[in-house]
Amino acid sequence: MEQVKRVVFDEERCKGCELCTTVCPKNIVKMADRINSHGYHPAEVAAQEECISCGLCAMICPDVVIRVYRPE
Amino acid sequence: MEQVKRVVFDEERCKGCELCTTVCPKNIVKMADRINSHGYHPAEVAAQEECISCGLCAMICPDVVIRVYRPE
Amino acid sequence: MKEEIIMAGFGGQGVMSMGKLLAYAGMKEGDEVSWMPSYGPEMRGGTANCTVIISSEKIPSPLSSRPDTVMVMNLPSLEKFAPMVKEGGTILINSSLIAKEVERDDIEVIKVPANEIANELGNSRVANMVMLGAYLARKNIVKLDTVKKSLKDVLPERRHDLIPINEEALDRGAALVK
Amino acid sequence: MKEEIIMAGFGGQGVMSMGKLLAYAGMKEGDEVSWMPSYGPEMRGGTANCTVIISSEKIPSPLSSRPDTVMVMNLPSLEKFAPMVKEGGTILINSSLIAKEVERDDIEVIKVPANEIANELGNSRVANMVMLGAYLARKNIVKLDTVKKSLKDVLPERRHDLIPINEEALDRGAALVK
Amino acid sequence: MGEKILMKGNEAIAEAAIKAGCRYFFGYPITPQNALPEYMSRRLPEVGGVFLQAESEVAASNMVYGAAGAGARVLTSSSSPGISLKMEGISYIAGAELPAVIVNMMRGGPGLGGIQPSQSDYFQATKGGGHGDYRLVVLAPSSVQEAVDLTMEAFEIADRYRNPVMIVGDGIIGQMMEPVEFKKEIDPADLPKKDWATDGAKGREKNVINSLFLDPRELEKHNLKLKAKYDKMKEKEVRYETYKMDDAELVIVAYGTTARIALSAIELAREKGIKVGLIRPISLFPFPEKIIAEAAGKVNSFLVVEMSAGQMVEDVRLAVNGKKEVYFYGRTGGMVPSPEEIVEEIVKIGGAIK
Amino acid sequence: MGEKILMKGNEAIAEAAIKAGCRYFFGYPITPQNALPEYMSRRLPEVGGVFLQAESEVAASNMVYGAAGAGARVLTSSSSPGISLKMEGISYIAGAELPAVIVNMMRGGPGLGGIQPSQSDYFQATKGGGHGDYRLVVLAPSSVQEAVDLTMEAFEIADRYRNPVMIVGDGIIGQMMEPVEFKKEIDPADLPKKDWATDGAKGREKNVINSLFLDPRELEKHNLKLKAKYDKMKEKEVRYETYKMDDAELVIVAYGTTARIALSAIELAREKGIKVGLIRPISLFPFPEKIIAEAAGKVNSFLVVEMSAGQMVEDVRLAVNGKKEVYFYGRTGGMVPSPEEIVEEIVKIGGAIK
Amino acid sequence: MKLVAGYPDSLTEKPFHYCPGCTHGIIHRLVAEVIDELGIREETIGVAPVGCSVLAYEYFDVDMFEASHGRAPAVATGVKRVHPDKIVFTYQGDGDLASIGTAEIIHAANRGEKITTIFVNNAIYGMTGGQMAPTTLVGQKTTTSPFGRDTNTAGHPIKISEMLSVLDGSAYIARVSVHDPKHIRQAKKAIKKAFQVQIEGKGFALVEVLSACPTNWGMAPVEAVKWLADNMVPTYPLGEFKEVE
Amino acid sequence: MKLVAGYPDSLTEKPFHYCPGCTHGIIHRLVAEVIDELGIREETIGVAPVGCSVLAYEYFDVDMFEASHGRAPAVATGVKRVHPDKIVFTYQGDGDLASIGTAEIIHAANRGEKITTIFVNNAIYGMTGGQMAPTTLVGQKTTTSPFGRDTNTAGHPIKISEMLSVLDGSAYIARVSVHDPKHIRQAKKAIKKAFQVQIEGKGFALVEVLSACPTNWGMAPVEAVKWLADNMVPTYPLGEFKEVE
Ligand SMILES: Cc1ncc(C[n+]2csc(CCOP(=O)(O)OP(=O)(O)O)c2C)c(N)n1
Ligand SMILES: Cc1ncc(C[n+]2csc(CCOP(=O)(O)OP(=O)(O)O)c2C)c(N)n1
Ligand code: SF4
Ligand code: SF4
Ligand code: SF4
Ligand code: SF4
Repeated sequence: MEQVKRVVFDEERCKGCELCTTVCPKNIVKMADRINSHGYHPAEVAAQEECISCGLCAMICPDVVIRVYRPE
Repeated sequence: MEQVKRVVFDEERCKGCELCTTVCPKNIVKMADRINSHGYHPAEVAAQEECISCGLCAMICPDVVIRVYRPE
Repeated sequence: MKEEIIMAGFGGQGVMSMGKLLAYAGMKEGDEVSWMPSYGPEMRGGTANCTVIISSEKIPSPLSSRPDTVMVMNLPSLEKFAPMVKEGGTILINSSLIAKEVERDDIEVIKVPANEIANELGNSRVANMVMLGAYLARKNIVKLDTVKKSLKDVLPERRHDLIPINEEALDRGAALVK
Repeated sequence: MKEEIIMAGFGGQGVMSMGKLLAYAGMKEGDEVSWMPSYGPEMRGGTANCTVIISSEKIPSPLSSRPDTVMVMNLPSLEKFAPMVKEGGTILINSSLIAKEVERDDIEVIKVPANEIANELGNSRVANMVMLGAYLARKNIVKLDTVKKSLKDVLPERRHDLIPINEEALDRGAALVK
Repeated sequence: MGEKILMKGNEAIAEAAIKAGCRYFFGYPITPQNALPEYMSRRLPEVGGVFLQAESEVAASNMVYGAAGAGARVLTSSSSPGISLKMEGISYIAGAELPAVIVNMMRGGPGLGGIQPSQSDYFQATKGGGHGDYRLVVLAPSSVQEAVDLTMEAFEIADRYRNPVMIVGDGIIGQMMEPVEFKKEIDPADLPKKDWATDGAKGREKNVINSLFLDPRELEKHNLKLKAKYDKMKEKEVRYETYKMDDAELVIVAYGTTARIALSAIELAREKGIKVGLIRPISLFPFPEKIIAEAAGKVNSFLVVEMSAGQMVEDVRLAVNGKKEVYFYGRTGGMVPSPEEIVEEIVKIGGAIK
Repeated sequence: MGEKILMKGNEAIAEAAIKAGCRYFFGYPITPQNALPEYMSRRLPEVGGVFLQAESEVAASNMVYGAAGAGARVLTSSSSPGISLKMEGISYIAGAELPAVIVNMMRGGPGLGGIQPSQSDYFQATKGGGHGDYRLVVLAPSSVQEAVDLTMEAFEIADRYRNPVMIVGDGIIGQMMEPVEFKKEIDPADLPKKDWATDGAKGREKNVINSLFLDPRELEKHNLKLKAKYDKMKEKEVRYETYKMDDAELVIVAYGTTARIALSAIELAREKGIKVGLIRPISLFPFPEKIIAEAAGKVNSFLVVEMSAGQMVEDVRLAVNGKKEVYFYGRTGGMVPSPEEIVEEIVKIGGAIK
Repeated sequence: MKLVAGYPDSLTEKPFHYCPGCTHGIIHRLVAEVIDELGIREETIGVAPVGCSVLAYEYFDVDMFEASHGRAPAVATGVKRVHPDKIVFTYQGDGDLASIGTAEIIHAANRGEKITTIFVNNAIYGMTGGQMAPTTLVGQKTTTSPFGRDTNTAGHPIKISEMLSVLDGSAYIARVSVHDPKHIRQAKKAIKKAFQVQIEGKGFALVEVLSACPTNWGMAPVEAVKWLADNMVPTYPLGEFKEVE
Repeated sequence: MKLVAGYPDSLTEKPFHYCPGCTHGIIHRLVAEVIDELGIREETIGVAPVGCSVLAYEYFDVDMFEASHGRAPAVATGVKRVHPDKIVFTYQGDGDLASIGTAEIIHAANRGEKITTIFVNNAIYGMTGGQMAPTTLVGQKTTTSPFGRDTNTAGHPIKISEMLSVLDGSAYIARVSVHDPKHIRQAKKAIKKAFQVQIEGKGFALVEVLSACPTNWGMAPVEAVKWLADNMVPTYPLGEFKEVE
């Protein structure tokens, strides 16, 4: 099931720095309203279908939160 | 009396390194046979009259042995 | 008189300045005071706490292993410090953020909805002052008035516009326990 | 048996190697030996000396404040070390360079025209061996023969051509006091 | 002046230095003393002084050597690993007989260790962590006010003896706030001129700042001169405080932060009916051996409490010289002993005394 | 092997290190130990080892940290000011529990001082000149042969305890020649593999060399582990030699060069009919306190002789613990006490005894 | 689905302790990815500095050292001389490398020590709370330059890459930045080269990575990377300064 | 008669302890002459290093410091900050400045510390008996490079002047030699400039003086200056590397 997602966030690692949101060419990386156990609003991609698997969000994420997949 | 000399050696300071002998354009700086109290053969200029007061020997002397005068 | 207080919370909840303000006011009233911060590792994040001691005599240890009073602004602090409160002592709890009950019956528990009140006042950052107000009303260690008067000395000049809201927060906190 | 010897002279007169050779020969004969150089300031020039001790027992201090024998190759060394010689001890003097007399009558004075003999042999640098030869002949601490045999171990390979002249110097020195 | 201000130990020491006429600070950041240089970086320019963050502790100690030799009152501060790096420099400063004040806010060691309070650099401070027979005057405040007073005194002592003075504290002394009062303020212009200092040999023989003596006889003479100075310090500069020694049967010896905690422990112990007193060395060198030796004639036993594996305890044992038992209780690595733990120790010893 | 060779102390130590399987040397020139690195620079390449002249003593001590952590037997050497610069590094090596051997050929201090023999770094070596509660095993040879034997043992001790070992000598030990014999030779390939060392985490969990423990409870635990190690050393690694103690009324305590001179003094004193013995600490840490304490029950008094203003004397007094008088005779700055001076001291004390 | 961006093998699972938006994290990941790609995880020995990245030894899943402040190049030298066939790298901040550790980095470079250095230049002392570094920009306020760095008393930002390039022993010297994906990609390339240069035994290699310290710069992370691009990059020109064939 | 070459006022009468033919003596004299000519003897404070010139404090007739090995620039910084109106110079050897003191010289230069450094590069450690220096030439035999300096393990001769020229704080950097009268004259000019730059408050100034160590090179003095000209000068190009207007 997970694997249908192109962008997977390891939410507990996220520190809510928002860097990923600034680099997405599709502008689909957003900060969630919820809070993780460290008190940070994690980033998320709701519109998975819009993701083009460019990997830029993962590239800039300082906390290795994001895995990006491309359909084969 | 001293002052008639153009090149004056403070013989006790001389360490006999011979550097002064290599730079004299008139080739008149020579090592003496005698030994100073530190056991070195001091340099000397016997042919004072040939000295042109160029100061090169003093320039290269590492031990500030040599004073050079020029007639006024 | 000697009162040992520990204040604890997340970094950013203002426990350090709440402690400084209290210590400063104590000094102003002529008491001996000490303020001792926890100082974290050379690293980021986590919780912060400080110990304030106010006494009519010279203060021996500036640390406290059995505080008379503890004020906790968040849950981890409750868990860490509630067990330390002296028998018969007092714990003030920021009930806005802490749902958990204190499992001791030998100490007095005062619940202060600090964040709620602060939010009502329009600035969540004065939750610490609500807490302090409640404390001051409960324990007669330092006068509320002295604390108010100390604000201008303790706050940096550029924050002096916040004095009225801080005073209000202190009052609201005090009103809770009066 | 225990013999303490100090050898002294200008840097370059070979007092260090003379001492090493003696110590080495002593070791070869199965004695306890020590060789201790003076080590100058981190600076140039001046005089050098070393202390050699040869003993049938373990050597306590490798330094000597009352040497049995002193060998001096130059005047400053005479002045420094002559007063130290043990009563009844021996001083060997390089009479080629030292005109001054020893002002003690409680020690034996042996004059060795070391440089003259060395020059006769055609190499002024073996003056030290002349001195050592004289010493060996006078005191029966180490055999002349052992010293000769030690030359090849102590001299670096590239100096082995000098062994014959060194041996000759030792003999000439020995002949002086025999 | 005269007014009480609430100040952190680190900042109070910095301000005290300025009040003592110190206008030069050279240092390198390290926890837990950063508030000190940071304060200096704001304040010194205001009073026409110089704050310089050196490239390293090694450089800082040599800048201090330069500034002190140039005749100035000068301060440097650091914490354990940084102080280790200053050892060669400190030996030079002591060797060249230069006045300077060095602060060590000790943290847990060895190596990188941690940043929590510790007293495990006692040996390094008092016996000479650097090479050679030199001594620092070592002062150990146990309150912020005392930190202020001792800092001001440190500059006087340093100048009086031409010797470096070290102030030792820890993260507690450095970071805690207490009310302080600055009792005086010295204008550097009013300080007596140091005629041995280097400021250009105008109309006088040149001055040389140096610790090299190639002739061992000269170097021994120099060492004897130093020793005479240290002996004089032992005579004149011993500082300590005692508490409830009149009826004490057991005496705690502790300094700095630990002494504060010991006071709490004494309260608790006396509540239990155990008569405990305190000797608090304020000067760690010169060590208050006389008062301890005297106490050895009266009390039953000694308990040395340190935040170390046992360092000052040696000096206490040397002073007691076998007359009484000397016990030790230590915490290390940044752990701070609690009054309760100390009382437990006292009770244990009480058992041993009987 | 087995054959006697006449060698300088400095070179003999170097060769002994090689015979002990040491193939790495990092150091920086300084008198009076230069013959040691110079020897290494010739010899190590012959045996496939590495000689590296570091840019400074600070760097050298950290190269040692790296090489030791990488699993190698490694040597560094210096003299007093250089050792001071190594203090931080040594504290790290001890803190990270790395085996390494450090030579200090002590010279007169403080500061630049001089280059003649001295023993004034005793405190620095034995009490920790660096920060934190760490200890080095400190070995003090008094002959070239012993320098060889102790150097070889030093590597064993270092590996056994994962702890740095310091060999202290002076210009006399370093520059004098005596006959030596190398009793064994270890091929580094035969040494047991260090499973904690870093050599690439091939097929195993990664290894980390570290002295940082941010949690004070962890750091205290680490310190307690270190302390247990030091206590074990005190039990197992005490080394000393006694001489004519059977009938001694006065005992000289001296180490290294000074002990050799003391032997001469004892000869002289006994010629005068004064019964003098010697206790020679070979390990300065752990200090041979038991034998001294035992002696305190028998002899009349102690005379500590050092080339310092009085450092080891404190350890002797701690061991004697007030039971007998402990006298001190010291020369400093590169001056070497003569046997005659020592005898004079003995005679003086003799007067005091009566 | 194919993994386009994953979690490198050469990182342990441990979450970084760095502040939100601290680009130390990016640089860690790049180094780990390079180690993965070169297949040298089991051959590599890393040396952590004292600085915010002091705990790097917990993050890289390779044999690690924690060095004393500034001395990582000396530690790495000791390691490399014992294991000349292993890959040794140091990871150092600007206080660590450009201030207290100046002598060590210069001499490692000058000796041509075959090690790789990742030099994280964030123009400030992070770990100790924001003091001035030798790399602090002119006018930049820090806790020890409260009025802004004054060139008259504190000099100019030090140019480490330029300086090391002068030395004969350096084989590869580059300066990169991590303020956006494009630059991150370039940074990774440089880091990879710096390891390859070591593998090929060419000499000393260093990559200076311009990095953000939002906490001590007093900025939000997004603002911080912008400040990095706008202020640090102009002061510290990017590029490969030296590459020995 | 007019004195053409005399004994500088800024030297004490004490004969140098240097070896016969050691060019430290020439450099001392040049510095003293410059101080005389600038009339700053009573304004000058010098810092001697540890090295053969350790006793420089006995020779210069100005206020002097004996610094610890390599740290003269830090000592000079301390002095200059206390007496910004005085002239402060350091005199340092290549072991002192280019090895153990690397960090101190680089940061003094980078800060633009207003001091003058006379850097005597004789490619060897003189005082301690001829060990390799970082400036030792490739292949040169010393007591710690008995088989000649091997670039593979010990790197190349370090280029201090070139490196310092990169830094913004350096105002004047020159390399000169003293192997013959012509070069001695140039050396003096450079030394004079280096003091003038300080007097004018322009920043850090350094003159690297190539110098002979006949003793540890194992040569007669005449041979040594020739070796200097033939071997050191080609390795260390002479010239003014930097001069800020
Ligand atoms: C010898 C020593 N001096 C100082 C320190 C304190 N200290 C820890 S980290 C640090 C500087 C950190 O700055 P940087 O290297 O730039 O790394 P960053 O934290 O910015 O990543 C300092 C000075 C120390 N631990 N040891
Ligand atoms: C901390 C320290 N390390 C080492 C030494 C030993 N030492 C004295 S002078 C010197 C080097 C001298 O060489 P250089 O600086 O080139 O000057 P030179 O003697 O050639 O003029 C060294 C290593 C010392 N005194 N102090
Ligand atoms: S970049 Fe990473 S840490 Fe930052 S918000 Fe995005 S996922 Fe979270
Ligand atoms: S140059 Fe000077 S020291 Fe050398 S021989 Fe001539 S006069 Fe003598
Ligand atoms: S302080 Fe700065 S460098 Fe350190 S973790 Fe935080 S953002 Fe990163
Ligand atoms: S050793 Fe060399 S540098 Fe030193 S004085 Fe002699 S010739 Fe000059």
